[in-house]
Formats: sequence, C-alpha cells, structure tokens
Amino acid sequence: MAEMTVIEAVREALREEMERDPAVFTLGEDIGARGGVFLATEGLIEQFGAERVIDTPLAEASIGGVALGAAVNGMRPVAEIEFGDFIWPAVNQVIGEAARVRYGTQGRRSAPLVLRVPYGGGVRGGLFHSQSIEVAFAHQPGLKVIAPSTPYDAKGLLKSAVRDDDPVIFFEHKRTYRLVKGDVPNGDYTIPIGQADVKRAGSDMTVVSYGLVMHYCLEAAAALAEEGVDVEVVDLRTLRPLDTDTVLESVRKTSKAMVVHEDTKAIGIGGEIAAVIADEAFEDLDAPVKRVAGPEVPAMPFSPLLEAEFMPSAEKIATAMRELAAY
Amino acid sequence: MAEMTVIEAVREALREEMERDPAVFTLGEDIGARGGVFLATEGLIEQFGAERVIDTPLAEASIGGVALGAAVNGMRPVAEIEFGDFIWPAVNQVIGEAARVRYGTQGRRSAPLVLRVPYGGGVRGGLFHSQSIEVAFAHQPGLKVIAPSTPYDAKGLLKSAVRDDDPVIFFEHKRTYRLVKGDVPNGDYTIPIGQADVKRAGSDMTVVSYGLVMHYCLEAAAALAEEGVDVEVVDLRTLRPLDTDTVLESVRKTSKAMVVHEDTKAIGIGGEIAAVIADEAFEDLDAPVKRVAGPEVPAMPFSPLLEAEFMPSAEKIATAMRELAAY
Amino acid sequence: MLSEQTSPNNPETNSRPAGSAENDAGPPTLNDNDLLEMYRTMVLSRVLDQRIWQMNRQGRAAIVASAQGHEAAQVGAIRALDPERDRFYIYYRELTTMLALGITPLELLLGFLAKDGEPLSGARQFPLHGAIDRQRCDIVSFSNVVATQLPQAVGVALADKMRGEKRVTVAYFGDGASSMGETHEAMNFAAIHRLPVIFFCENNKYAISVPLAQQMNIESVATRATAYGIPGIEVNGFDPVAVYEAVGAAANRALAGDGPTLVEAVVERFLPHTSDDDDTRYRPAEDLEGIRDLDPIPATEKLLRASGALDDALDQEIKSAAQKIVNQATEDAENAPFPEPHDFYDQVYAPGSPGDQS
Amino acid sequence: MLSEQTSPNNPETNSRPAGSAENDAGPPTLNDNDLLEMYRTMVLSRVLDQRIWQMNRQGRAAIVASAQGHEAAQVGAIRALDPERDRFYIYYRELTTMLALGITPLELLLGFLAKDGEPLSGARQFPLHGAIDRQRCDIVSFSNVVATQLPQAVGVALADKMRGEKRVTVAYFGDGASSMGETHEAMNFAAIHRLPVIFFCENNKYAISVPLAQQMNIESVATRATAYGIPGIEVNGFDPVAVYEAVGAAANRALAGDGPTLVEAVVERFLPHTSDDDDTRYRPAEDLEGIRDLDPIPATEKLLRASGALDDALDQEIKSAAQKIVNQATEDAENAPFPEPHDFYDQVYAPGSPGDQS
Ligand SMILES: Cc1ncc(C[n+]2csc(CCOP(=O)(O)OP(=O)(O)O)c2C)c(N)n1
Ligand SMILES: Cc1ncc(C[n+]2csc(CCOP(=O)(O)OP(=O)(O)O)c2C)c(N)n1
Ligand SMILES: [Mg+2]
Ligand SMILES: [Mg+2]
Repeated sequence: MAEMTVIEAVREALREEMERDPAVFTLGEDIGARGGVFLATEGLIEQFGAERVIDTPLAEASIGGVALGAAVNGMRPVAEIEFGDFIWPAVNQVIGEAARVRYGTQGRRSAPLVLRVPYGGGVRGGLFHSQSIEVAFAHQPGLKVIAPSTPYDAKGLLKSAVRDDDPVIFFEHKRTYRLVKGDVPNGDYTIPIGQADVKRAGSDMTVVSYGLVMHYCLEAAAALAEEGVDVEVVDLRTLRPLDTDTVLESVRKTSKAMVVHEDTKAIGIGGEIAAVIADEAFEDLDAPVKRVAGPEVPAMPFSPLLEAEFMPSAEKIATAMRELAAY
Repeated sequence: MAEMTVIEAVREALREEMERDPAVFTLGEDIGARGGVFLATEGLIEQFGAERVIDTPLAEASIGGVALGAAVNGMRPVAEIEFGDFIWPAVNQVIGEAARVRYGTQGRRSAPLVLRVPYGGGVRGGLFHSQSIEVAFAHQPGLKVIAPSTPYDAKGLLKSAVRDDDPVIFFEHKRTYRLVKGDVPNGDYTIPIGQADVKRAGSDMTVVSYGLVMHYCLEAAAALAEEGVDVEVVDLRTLRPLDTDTVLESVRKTSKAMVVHEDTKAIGIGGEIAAVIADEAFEDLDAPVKRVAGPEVPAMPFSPLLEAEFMPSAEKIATAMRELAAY
Repeated sequence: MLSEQTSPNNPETNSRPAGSAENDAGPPTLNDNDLLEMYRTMVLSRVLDQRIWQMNRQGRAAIVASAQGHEAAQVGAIRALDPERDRFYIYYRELTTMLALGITPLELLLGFLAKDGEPLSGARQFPLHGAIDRQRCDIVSFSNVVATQLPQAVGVALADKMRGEKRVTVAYFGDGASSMGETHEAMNFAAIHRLPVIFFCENNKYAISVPLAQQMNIESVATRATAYGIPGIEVNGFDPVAVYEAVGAAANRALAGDGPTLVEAVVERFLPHTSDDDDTRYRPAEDLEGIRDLDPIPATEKLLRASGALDDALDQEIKSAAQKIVNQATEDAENAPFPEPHDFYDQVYAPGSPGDQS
Repeated sequence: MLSEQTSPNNPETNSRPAGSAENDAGPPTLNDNDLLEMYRTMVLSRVLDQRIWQMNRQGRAAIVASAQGHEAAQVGAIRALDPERDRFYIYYRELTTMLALGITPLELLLGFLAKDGEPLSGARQFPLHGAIDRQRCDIVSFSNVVATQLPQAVGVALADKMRGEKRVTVAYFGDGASSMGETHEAMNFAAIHRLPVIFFCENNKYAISVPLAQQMNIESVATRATAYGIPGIEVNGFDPVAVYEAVGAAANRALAGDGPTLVEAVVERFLPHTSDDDDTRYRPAEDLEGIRDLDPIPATEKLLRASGALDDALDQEIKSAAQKIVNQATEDAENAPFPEPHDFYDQVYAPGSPGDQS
C-alpha cells in the first residue's frame, strides 16, 4: 500500500501493464519526452522507448483510427486524447467504427483499445478545457465507459480496461488528478468493469454519482450526517454497462434517491439512473428522484465566479440533500 | 392544402425559404444535379444555380465548418449530411464549435445554420445507414434539435429552423420520407420550435414519442382503443429544448406514461422524459414510467429478420401499452 | 502492357514527386499464364456483377455497388500481393478483389441477398462489409463510412512493424475518399513512421454524382503524395499489368521498410454509383461515350489472343465456366434462409464480458 | 528586407509549386515610417507578453501562450491587410496580431486576468478567445480546438464571395494544426471554389513538445499547397518585410479572385508552449541556442538605426512608452472586478428564442 494521487495511479497502472504485456503500447500527443500534458506517461518513453510510447501528430482522428487498426491487429493500444474537449475528431473512429467492429464482423475481429480521456472542469479550463463529454460514449452499445473517482479505482479499472477485449473509453477527471489521494496496493490488482461501489453506507437516502463530484457528495453526506441524515453514496465507476443492480439495491433500502453529476442535466447519465430507479423501484420510492447537475449552458466558463456558478459544489449538493430528506 | 410526403414537404420548405431570403443557400454531397440521394433538393440547382446549391467534396468536417463560417458571416446555410451515420466527422464543428459560438462570444457572433440529417432505420440500411444519432446533439446546450414525424410538421419546422438565429439540427427520418403522407398548406406557415404536439388525445395513458415510431404508437393506440384503452400520443417534435410542459400536462391527466423511441434505450431521450415525469409528476403517477426502445446492440442489422428484431413495431408497442394499462 | 490504352488523366502527374521510388525493384514480369488467370477472374467478376445488378433490378437483391470498370485495377493489384501474407482494407467496390482473394461467388451472393452464412458479418451488414476469418485471409471492411479504413490500415501496419512481421497492408479507397480529413491524417502518419502501407486509390472520377473538378483543384490524386514526402504513382487502371507493376513496386518498397506509396489507378465507373442511383441525372452522355470501348476485359482478351495464349475454345470455356459458377451460386444463395435473430445479442461484447447479453 | 536572416528550413521549398503566384503584383513597398510603426508594435507586444508571463509566474494570470518569437511574422502580415476590410480567424498565439489590429493592452490583460469587460467573451473563455465586436474589427477565435478555424474561415470567405464583397479572410494556424484533417478539407474546399482566403501558418517547428520531424515527413508546410493546386510560399518569419510582401501578394491574389494562398512564416517559439508547459523536458538546449540572436526585434532596431530612421532618443521613447502603457494597463486590469454570474444564462440561445433561459 502506498498513498498516491489519481495521476500516479494511472501512470502506475500503465507502466505495470506495459511491463506485463508487450502488446500494450501507448500513443498520443506529447506523451513521449513531455510525459503527457498531465504527466500521466512521465518516464514511460525512457523505460519502453519511442516505439511503444508514440508521440503522434496533432490529429485526433488518426489517433483513434491508428489505435483501432493496431488493436484489430493484435496489439493493445492505450491512446491518450489530450483533453476530452478535443475528442470530437476521433469519434468517427470510436463511436462510429470501434463500437461496431465486433458486432459488425460477428466476432471475427475485435477492438481491444483503450482511450484515456482527461475530462471535466474546476480547473480554470474555460469552455474548451473543462467539458464533460461522457454521454455520447456511454450511450453507444459496443463501447465500455469507465469514470473512476479515486486512485484505487483508477489503477484497478485501468488495468481491467487494458485487458478487456472490447473498446474502452477511460475518463479521468482532471481535477482529481492531483487533488484526490488515497491508498493503492503495490503491484497487480484489478477492479471489474461494470460494478458500482458504495463509497459511503447510509440508510436515509441514496446518492448516485461518479467522478470529481462524487467527492463533493461525500463531503455533503458528512455535513448531513451531523444533521442526523444518513446518506448512502454510490459511485458508479462504470457508465456503460451501468450497474443498476447496486443502485436499485441501495434505493430499495433507503427509499429516496438523488443523482449528481457535473455534466449538464438534460438527456444524460442522471436521467437514465433516475428513469431506472423510478421504473424498477417505483413501489419503494418515498420521494421523487432528484438530480443535481451542471446547468444548461454550453460548457463551463473561464472566469472564477462563472466557473463556480457552473460546478455542483458540496454546498449545492447538501442543499438538495436537505430538501430530499425533508420530502 | 395538398397531400404530400415528408420529402416533398422538406423540399417545398427549402425552396420557399430560398425564394424568400437570398441569404439562404444549401450545401452537401450530391445535392446539385443529383438532387440529393433522397431527392430532397431535386430541382433546386435548376432554380437557384450552382452558387446557392453547392455540391461539396466528400468531407463532412468541412461541410460543418464551412456552413458554420458562412452562418457567422451573415448567410443562412442549410447543410445536408447525406446520412446521419456519416455525421461524426462534422461533430467537432457542430457540437464542439457551433453550439458554443453565441455563448462563447457573449452574443457577439451567432451561428444560424441548419444541418439537415436523414436518420433512422427500417430501410434495409444495415449498421451504417440506419442509425439514430440524436442523443449526442440533443444533449448539447446551444444546439436546437428537431425531429418531425409528419409532412405538415416537417415543412413548418424546417422553415422555423431556417429562420432561427441559432444552430439547428434537423433530423428527418428516412423511412418517413415516402411512407408518411399528409395534408400540407400551400405557401408559408411555421411551427414553433420547442413545442410538442398531441397527435392523439386520450385519457388512460400518455405515450411520448417522435419520428417514425410515433406513427407506430398511433397504430398501437388505435388497436388499444378497440380494447377499451384510450391512449394519448404526444409527439415531441423538438428534442432540444424539450417541451416537458406538454408532456407533464398529459401525464397529470392520464396518470400513466410510456416513452417510445427507435434509438437504443440507455442514456437517451426516453430516460430524460421518464426522469422528468417521475420527478415532476411523482404524485400523479399510478404506475412506473415504461420505455420501449431499440435494443442495446450497436446498430440496426441489415438482414430483414434481424432488422425487424431491432425495430420497435406497432405490435411491440401495443404489448407494452397493454402491460401498462393492466398495472 | 496494354500500352494502347492511355490514361485519361494528365500523364505529367505520372511522376514520382518526392521520395522517388525509381530505384526500387519492380515485381517479376508476368507471363501469358498469369495474364490468363487474371482474365479468368475479370470475366467471373463481370458475370457475377451483372447477375447481382440484374437481381437488384428484379427486386431480389437489396443494394449493389458495381465493380464494372474497376476489374483490371483490382485484379492487377492483387496479383502483385500475397493473399496469405498481406492485409486488405477494402471498400465497397471490391468485388473483383474479393474473387481474386478466393472468396467464392456463392459467399458474395449470400451477402448481396443478406442470407445466412454470409462470411463477413452474417448479413448484419451491407454486402462486402465486415471481415473474413483471419486465418483464411485478412480482408476487412468495417463500415460504409468513407475513408475510415485509411487510418485503420495505418494502425494495422504499425502493429506489424512493431512485431517485426513483414507484411503489406493495402488501404483501398476512391477519389471521393481522398477529400476526407482522415485520408490526410492517415497518409501523414504512415509517412512519418515509414509504415508498410499501400494507399490504393481507384479514381473513377466521381464521388456518386460529384465530378473530379468539384472534388479537387488538381488533376491527379497521386499529386497528394508530395504533401507527405512519399512516392505517388498514377497508373492506367484499365491496364492490369501496369497496375500490377505499380503495386508490385509499392509492395517491394513497403517490405524493404521504405514506407508507404500512394498508387492511383485511373478507372471508369461503367454503371451508376449503386443500384439506388440514377446517373442520367448528372452524368453527361458524352462522359460514358467511348469509355466502354476501352473496357479492359475485351482488351485483355484481344491481347491474349494476339499472343496466342487464348483461342475461341478456351475463351468459350472461361466464359461458360463463369456463367455456370454464377448460376449455381445464384440458385444456392436464393435457397439459403435469412438469418434468424437467435444470435441477435451475440458479439456486442466479448462473450462473458461485462455487458454481454448473449 | 532583413536579408541577413536566413530561414532555418530548406530554402528549396520556397518555390511556388503549383498555380504559381509569380505574376501577381506584390504590395506597395514599405518605407522607413512603416517599418518604424511595425517596430513600435513589436516592442509593445514583447513588453506586454513579458508582463503577462511574469504575472502568470506570480500566480496573477491563469494561463498564457506567448507570442515571443512570432512578433515579426504577425506584424508583417497585418501590415499587408486592411483591418476594416478583412477578417481574421486567429489562434491563441496572436498577441501581436491583436495589438496590430488595435486591440488595447488593457483589453488583452482583462482577458488574461479573466476580468469583467473582457472584449472577446466577457471572460467566459480563455484569453484571446471569442470574438471582437464586428463593427470594430472582424476578429474571431471561437475555440481552443486546433484547426477548427480553417474550414470556418473558408465558409466566411464563401459568404463574402456569394455577396460579391471584396475582402480577404485570413486563417491563422500553427505547424501542429497542419496535421489535422480539417486543415486538408479547408484548403481543398477553398481551392476548388477559388475563395479569397490566406492560410497563414506560423511554423515554430513544435506542436507543444512534438518536433516537426514527428509531425510530418516533409521540410516545409508550404509544400502542401501542391496538393490543392494553390501557391505555397515559405517565408522567413523573422523578417517582417518579407512576410508583408508574401501576405500582400496573397491578398492581391485573393482580391483578384484568384483564390487562396498558403503562406508559411517560419518562426521560433522563444518560450515554452504555454505557461503550463516545461520545455526543458523535451527541447534540446541546442535548439534554442543562437536562436535568440536572430530575435527580430533587435534586428529591426538595427536596421532602422542603420537607415537613420531610429536614434537613441526615439528608441528610448518607444520602449518607455510601451512600458508605461503596459504598466497602466496592468494596474487597471488588476483593479477590474471578476464578472459576476448575473448574465450566466444569457446568450445560450438568442434572446427570447426557444430555450432561452436568461
Ligand atoms: C463519410 C461518408 N460520407 C458520405 C458517404 C456516402 N457515400 C457513399 S459512397 C460515396 C462516394 C464515394 O466516392 P469514391 O470515394 O470516389 O468511391 P466510388 O464510389 O467512386 O468508387 C458517398 C458520398 C459515406 N459513405 N461516408
Ligand atoms: C484538436 C486539438 N488537439 C489538441 C489540442 C491541444 N493543443 C493545444 S495547442 C497544441 C499544439 C499546437 O501546435 P501548433 O499548431 O504548431 O501551434 P503553436 O502552439 O506551436 O503556435 C496542442 C496539441 C487542441 N487544442 N486541439
Ligand atoms: Mg469515385
Ligand atoms: Mg507550432
């Protein structure tokens, strides 16, 4: 066990997987000598050489397409998209192609690639370095989508992603990179894809979340605990396939539910979770399922007060929890 | 009034708008002499010339980007994406850029462009000519997203889209093009963006839908009527902004609700509608909100029996209605 | 060489603008038997193609993109490659390529009729889309989306290079696909890493209805090679031997570690874009006039007859064999059932893996 | 011409590969006063740039992409254009361009400090992103996403052409952006329609940390012009007069209806990519050695002194004026408030239009 940050956990997972399997390599912009703009790949080119740590041209469509081709041809590429905001040129290869390779060839080919995507705000990134872009991917059958919130989950899930035989989009929240620390086992372990995790047990309401704001949910839950409200916090960890079993089990116990995410609200992850709860736990619910999410503006603005206005904070979440508790 | 098909209504709207406003022009693949692969632009190049009906190279990113640039510079481009399945190379310009132009310039610039996008299945199009791709767009604040189901709505809404000062994605269901006929007024009229339409009034349950399968909902409702169940069918028509008022008003009346769409189920339009109903009409609901949607496979397969397995049919919808009625 | 045929494009561009390949060894010279075999494949392709088109017109096949006019280019290219060694990232117009690689008319017809047992996708996809079992031949066409195969082929070649396998990956595409951003990115990436790729462009001068002059401001797609510092070779795609030689030289370069080559075979599309298209809407009648006189199949026949390799009897044998094969395949394909949806949820994800619903 | 400076790139590529522009009239010759004014802007830009970098290091500015090393190219280009007539689709490294177009140091500093009244986006965006009021100057930079401005600029020029307005649209980009598919599509589209666009590449040989050799297999971005049948001009971006002449010729071509030109100004990035970057990780010390000796600002000073247009007193005046302006702007910007979120929901959609929440 060692205490480390999310970025360290990502780097360690990547390094160990590259040591374990010569088919694993990584490609992306500035991941070589620069070590990646967030230093996720720091030291890898020194250890594995420029053949397995490939600095690409500034061209996301080819990052996606080349990774896909290499994956189909027996390799295990881990591609880094520098910022989630810049992933759109690659989606033709990822949502369009990779997601359909196995189904469209009846299993004659598969696409075991990982796309590592730093995403999210609260980093003074403005409209184009803060976006939550998970919905377009999480909506697409054929992809697996992961969004860990802790160093422990990040390492274990990234290893599972690398070993998975299907295309995996691995979202890393930029604000958690250095902010969130936690104990991480030395050496090898994996966390199964598709399993949510109860990060705090509680009996009065269920709060479902993922990524950075999951930590804000824990903060808010601690505040509510002092007020006598016992909140259970479920960290989805995987956005496709969704672990609705864990969510429903919790809601059946607590009878109240809320979903919290940083991404804008309409037609998103929160709607799906709320819809599933409202359908399958209909008889158990004592209150409507509430959502706390980013506001319906195109993205998170740059200036500090504007950024704060966008971001779901522990305070905003606590307020919503209090309202739900009082329902 | 004249009876016409959806494709004729689209063509008439486009022609009338080009006659009305010299700033309106259209660009896309094969829209000139060919008249578009679905003939939506048939006759336009003869009437308006190659300057206003521009056959582009096979390059969707530039179709999106050029349309955006022209829109910002005072024109009203209507771009055609040949098939929705091929829109991904353009999303960097549309979801990434166009959606943020107004917000990101504090209103100093705007992007009044229309993207006409034939989408959807039931046309023996297989995995890459059948996709429902509306979620990625409908999720993005800054865009407006329209998906009409009838010739009347198509003409009136396309005119509103052309005159709208924001970027509009206009989804035309390919299967409705020639299948769905209806009365359309001669000459000018518009239908407001953002207003759902009750296509069938009923008192026992609310079914919310859009596009091709909205017609299947009407068919199923007719079948249920014979069984004594009176179904109200709400056609969303606009997917962003969603007209939740009309939906909620209906549900408050009927106390039961179902959402039906062709697109795959998870993290989609249906989830949002269900979540809104389950939240805001919580006290009015007599049953969980049900969803009928495409199955969780990457897209609609080619071979006829496989295609049928994917598509929500009137029978499948009627079955779900019966279950809900019996709850 | 069918040297009496001249390329309709500017012959000046038939230069090698940068990173000249002139020193590369060409492939071995073809003899009459080789050409005869190529002729056989072209004839079979034409007969099959005509049959499928006809079946579409009768409402028996859903949609067809014809290879008529592309046969010589396709058969010439495969002749220069090794079906067991190399990898083929095709696009939808590769009927002759498929036959030349050993896929049978029956298998192809199962695709056009969307029948059970179709070997690329189990009829989940359009004809010619999906992938052939890798052990048999590495033919891939994941999607109908134009140009996506180019960066994919580059990644495939990268993997081979990383493992030290000596193989050539061929990315097939049309003139229309050359406008896509992904084509630019693919060529740039392959050039930087000197990957063993052949970018094989079948330039039939139309992207559906859009003629070359509205697709680009240059005469020849091969010119683009300059932008990547790789050789660009324009070749008459009605001349199977010239295509064989150009692709052979490109394959040698690739295998020698000298990187990618852009080969442009100038061809003609004898029929509308697909069976859904009506080319009288946009294609001037003059455009097709005279072009069929250059049809590479009778031209090859003439050449083989002139050299004595082909006489009436053999020609008759070849043509009726093709008819017979296609007739039998048609019957078998029509009798085959449509796939039932029992495996509808299979292979969304790996069997047993999270999300698998099968 | 600062002819003692030579371009670090291969001078051979300084040809005009296709659609030669050699017959085009160049712009009017610059006199000493013109150069003096350009010098003034370069000095101001450098002083402001240093200030912002320093403020970042002190934690007072969030993020900075420095223009140091690009000043001569940027000031030379604007000199050849008409701020009222033309349209400027810039990218994030255009500090000198902004000053040359009349945006004030205070306005720019409001952006770097994300303060209220920032003139491009109201500090919703990164510094230099958004748009300047059109009545004032058509400067646009919608996003941080590299290369998106290129097809947009093409659409802008298309609109001007459709309306018969005689204007030039300049799309600014870096060597890194040249790898993007959208760059290919933009140039291709503009070439086909002969649109009045200048593709102005500031090649500083790095895309963040990735050096040119890993970005492309050619020596000069201007080579790419061949692929579109348009003129490609490589010019020494440390020579403001040479850049002025190249851009002037390109503008004349555009206004004459002869279509787009690709102008590549070869420059150097004196500082790390942005203030978030640490270039010692990847940039060999040799790489920067000697480069600062070629700094265009002292070189221009020398030239002006040699011609007698500049003496100690005037130079002193220019430099202290720049300091004074920047000092005052810094104070004013620091005193300005951050924008409050009262208009947070404004301009998501047009006021009063469906979806408007303001
Ligand atoms: C990205 C994309 N855009 C549009 C289409 C629709 N489409 C299918 S084929 C085609 C023309 C392709 O032309 P070309 O590459 O020259 O190949 P050809 O059919 O002439 O052999 C088009 C526009 C598509 N499949 N993919
Ligand atoms: C599509 C996209 N990918 C990646 C990035 C991250 N990024 C920002 S600037 C940059 C390098 C740009 O290099 P270049 O075009 O040469 O401009 P320079 O900064 O050198 O002036 C990169 C990779 C981005 N902004 N957009
Ligand atoms: Mg073609
Ligand atoms: Mg650069």
